[in-house]
Amino acid sequence: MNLESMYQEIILDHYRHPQHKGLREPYEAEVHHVNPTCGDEVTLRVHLDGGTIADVSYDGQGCSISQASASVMAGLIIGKPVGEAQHLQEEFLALMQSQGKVEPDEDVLEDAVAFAGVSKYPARVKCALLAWMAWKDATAQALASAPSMEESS
Amino acid sequence: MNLESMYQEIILDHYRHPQHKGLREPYEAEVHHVNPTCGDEVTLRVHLDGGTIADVSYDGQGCSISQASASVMAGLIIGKPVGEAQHLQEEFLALMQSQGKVEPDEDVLEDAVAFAGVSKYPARVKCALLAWMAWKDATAQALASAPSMEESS
Amino acid sequence: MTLDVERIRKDFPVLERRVHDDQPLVYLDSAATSQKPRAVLDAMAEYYELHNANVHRGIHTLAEEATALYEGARDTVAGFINATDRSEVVFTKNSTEGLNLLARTIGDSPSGGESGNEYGVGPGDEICITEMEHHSNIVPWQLLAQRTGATLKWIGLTDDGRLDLTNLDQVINDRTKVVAFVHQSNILGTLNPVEPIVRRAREVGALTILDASQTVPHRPVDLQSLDVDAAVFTGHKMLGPTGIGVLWARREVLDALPPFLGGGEMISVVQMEGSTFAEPPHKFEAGTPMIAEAVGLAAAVDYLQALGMSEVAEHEAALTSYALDALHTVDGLRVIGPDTTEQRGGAISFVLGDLHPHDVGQVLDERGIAVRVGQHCAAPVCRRMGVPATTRASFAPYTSFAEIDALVEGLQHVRRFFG
Amino acid sequence: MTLDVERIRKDFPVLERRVHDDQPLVYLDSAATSQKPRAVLDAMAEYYELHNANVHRGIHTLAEEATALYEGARDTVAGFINATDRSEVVFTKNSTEGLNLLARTIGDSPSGGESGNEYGVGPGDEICITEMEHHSNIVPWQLLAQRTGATLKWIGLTDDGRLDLTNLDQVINDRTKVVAFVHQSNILGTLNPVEPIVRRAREVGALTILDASQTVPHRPVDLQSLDVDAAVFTGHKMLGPTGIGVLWARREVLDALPPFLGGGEMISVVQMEGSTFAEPPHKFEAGTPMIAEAVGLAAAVDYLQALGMSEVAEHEAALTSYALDALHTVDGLRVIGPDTTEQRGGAISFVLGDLHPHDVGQVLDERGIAVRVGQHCAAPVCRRMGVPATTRASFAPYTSFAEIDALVEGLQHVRRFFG
Ligand SMILES: Cc1ncc(COP(=O)(O)O)c(C=O)c1O
Ligand SMILES: Cc1ncc(COP(=O)(O)O)c(C=O)c1O
Repeated sequence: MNLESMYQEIILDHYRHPQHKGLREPYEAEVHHVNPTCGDEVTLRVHLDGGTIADVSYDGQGCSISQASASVMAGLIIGKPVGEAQHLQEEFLALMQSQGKVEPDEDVLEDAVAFAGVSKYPARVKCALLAWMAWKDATAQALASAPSMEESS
Repeated sequence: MNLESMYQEIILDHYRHPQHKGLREPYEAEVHHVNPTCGDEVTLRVHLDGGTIADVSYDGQGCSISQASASVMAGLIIGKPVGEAQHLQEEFLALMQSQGKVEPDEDVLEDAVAFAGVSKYPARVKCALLAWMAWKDATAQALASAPSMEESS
Repeated sequence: MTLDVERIRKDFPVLERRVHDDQPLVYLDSAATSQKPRAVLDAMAEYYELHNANVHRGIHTLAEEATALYEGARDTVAGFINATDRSEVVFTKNSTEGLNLLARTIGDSPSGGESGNEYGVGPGDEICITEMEHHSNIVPWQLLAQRTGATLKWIGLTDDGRLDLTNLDQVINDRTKVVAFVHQSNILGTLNPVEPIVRRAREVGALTILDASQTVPHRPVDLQSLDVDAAVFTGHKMLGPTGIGVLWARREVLDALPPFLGGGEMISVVQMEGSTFAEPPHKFEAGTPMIAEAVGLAAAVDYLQALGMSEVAEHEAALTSYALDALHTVDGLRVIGPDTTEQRGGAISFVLGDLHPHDVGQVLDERGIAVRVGQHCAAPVCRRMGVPATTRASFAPYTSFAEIDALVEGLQHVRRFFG
Repeated sequence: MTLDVERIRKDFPVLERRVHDDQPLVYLDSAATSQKPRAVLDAMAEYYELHNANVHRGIHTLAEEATALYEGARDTVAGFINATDRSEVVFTKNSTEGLNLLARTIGDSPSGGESGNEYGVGPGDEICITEMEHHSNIVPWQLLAQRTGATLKWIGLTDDGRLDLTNLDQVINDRTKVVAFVHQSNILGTLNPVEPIVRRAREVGALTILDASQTVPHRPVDLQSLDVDAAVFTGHKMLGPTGIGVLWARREVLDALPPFLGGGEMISVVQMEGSTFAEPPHKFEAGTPMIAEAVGLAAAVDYLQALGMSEVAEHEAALTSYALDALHTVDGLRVIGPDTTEQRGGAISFVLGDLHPHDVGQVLDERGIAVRVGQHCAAPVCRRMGVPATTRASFAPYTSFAEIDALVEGLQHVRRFFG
């Protein structure tokens, strides 16, 4: 059944037990992103430490997909170099836009491969991307406010 | 053939040889009416003399129906009491709105009965009415500017 | 006489549709858009296959036929809402355009007496709406306020999703120039009392505008007797096509407002130096109109009138009553909006425990059940009711009691699915 | 490859129509509105019968299908006109709305540098149009000038109905903020040179707007290479349905202009106190869009592309050449507009002696021949050319040479009829 390809056990797990949730200090940039049609929201902070994503903290409300995606994302990119995290974001975006036609690389995306099924549901793709887009935005702001970090990334 | 019910010989005659055409003095009111889709225009003057339509003079351009209608109208109402002319205008309007379903009264409308066929062509009804509406408007203005006449009409 | 829903359903081709693993479609999203009976589709196809031409401008046979059909549609609509005169019916592309037409032309009218328009607004003037408006009846007024310096006020909501009229006399006051409010909320289902609001607006001389998008399709609406100055509704929610809506306004209002869009059809004399305009309704219908759509809308009105609007209202009231009872059997379900059948229509919003409506809707869809989830273009209502979003089931003349049973079973399944 | 007109005609149901005493329809009024191929009618019927739902707001199957069809239509149109990006394609209800959208939002933008919008106009600024515009590209600018205090200027015409560009550098000058002009005149058939006008407008930094209503349906149009900033066209003239048009504009223009209509779909966050807006194109698509119409328009584009736009242009050029020659055989006939095949399209206006076009059209109609008579929503052109009105024959891919023969015979008959 299709539905289970979207609601993978791993997604429901992250939804029920979100990781890295809550807003933490310190941070260089905070953003607030929304999905206007469904009311999903996320507030997200990025803390960079010399070219590394030292912390990603977030809070918000939304459906299982958007909540689980934030949780998976945080687990995946915290501690990674900015460049690598950006690469992950691009990979995830590509997966989400693939309409189920791309075989995701588990070595790269780890738990995030569970979202492959979501890409077949266009209306839900936005949910899965909400936190990632917020992170991208926040990171760009953090880098802009501390240009020296960009060089070291 | 339908078309000949519209283009009665009498209409084509008035079109080729319009009567009472040209703008004359004296007059109490002058109006300019147009039919915006087709560019028909008429400038029309009314001269009242103690409750009588002493003169209706006009100039303009337009199709055979609008030109013939002005000519027929002028012949019909010049010299008539205002009240009677107003009654004729209403009769003609009713005929035009009848969609060919009313038998016109030749004793009242005289030559204007020839327009009965036009009432089956909605887009041409405006043409037939152009001069009549201008006359109605001008007469109302003339009456308003000389209230004493209204009483005597 | 009650509606023969089984017979009615046969008129709607899409109701034969099967989705996913051959699930019959259970369409409970009619407040978003209604389905169309074959009579509407046939009327439009016939227009295109036999009569298609541009209107008002031609004297050839097709042009005359198309014009007669288009203007005939205006007569049909005028009769349906009991307009005083056909010239009070302006075709728009949807409700949203009608509301913006009003807000824009009110904004173009210099406010105050002498210079012209009695309907203009400016600094110090107030516009009053309600907290349960669709975004289409909020944003145009926000933009108008921004452009003119007028102030936007609103009537708040009670906890059960009704208008809080306790401070009506303060919210609508001597500064109020426009009162625009929804007849029935698309998210809460609340049917609002028109009379006290119009009475108060009349006292202070404000223009009254009714968003009737959710009532005209579902119950008899006599705009003359409601005594508002203007109203809008939209074709696609009333069994008609997309791309057409109606703005109705009293003739003197249409006469006084300046034109909205300029172009073909709305003019009298055009010179490069300046132009004069046609009389209403054409004054407000610039450009080639939605001809086939007007024909389709008239067919929808004919279809609704053949059913009988009182019968439609009765059927939907029965569905609503049945649905409210049935939904209460679902564990953890909370209705957002009036929880009784009084003064409400057939659009029921709810939340299911702390499950997000997106998840609820997704699992229902897998069983063929189409409901709407989200904020329903009424974000302030969600904020006011303290929910991020809702799931909404909404009805139409073709909705069956069996479909409500399917919804309730579906919701039980949702609960199990997310354990 | 030339078009197989006989085969094409079979795709258009209305061409089987007979009028009056069983006369076959000779439809020569495609510049007013085109006829629709069965593929377009089928696409819309299929939408309503299988997929109808409101777009963007739902997650149920029908809503996803409808959204995919609607957004897919945007992709199709973007490809057809070679837009840089799909977000540059805004669906409107017709060309007229697109032009008004631009004029209104330009009017909302405070003019001059710091406070905001580079596209705003005010007193001292000029807007330049031409004397051969359709009323839809005149009146919006007159109204804008009235609202803002800007001045309207125009490029005049030569006696043979072409733009008189001799004083281009004066008419478009440092004060000019907007240059809006028609690609092909609907009344004269003149095809205007885009390049010199755009070059001059760029020199002075003016925004360029092209009314492509009469070219997009008839020849290949690559808006990127024409290098204008914005353009409009309308579905019903390009084998598509009524009720839909397209505004294309460069993304940075759409980004800079404020929203036009407020409502559902065009927002980001709505609070009672104020709202933020979506990105283009949705920023300019308030309310439920013309969904079925977008689907129909995409089918029309597919149909045109299958014919090949170069082939369409070739066919219409051949018709035009044939028609000009044939019309010259009619005694007393005078072509209004370019009397040669150079830089002109398939819309030919003429007068017949001193017969009024109304009479000409009426007698032709009786023989089944549909032409347009009147001022064609271009009154200033009639005034300039010294005629009260014209008779116009206009072509489309389904127009046959035999229809032009029928027209010429018909005109001979008209002469006899009025003696
Ligand atoms: C050149 C031109 N511009 C604009 C328009 C207006 O198109 P619409 O009436 O579809 O808005 C037309 C046709 O009517 C036209 O021919
Ligand atoms: C109450 C209400 N008002 C306005 C609208 C806007 O209608 P449309 O989107 O057709 O313009 C809707 C529906 O979307 C509605 O439910």
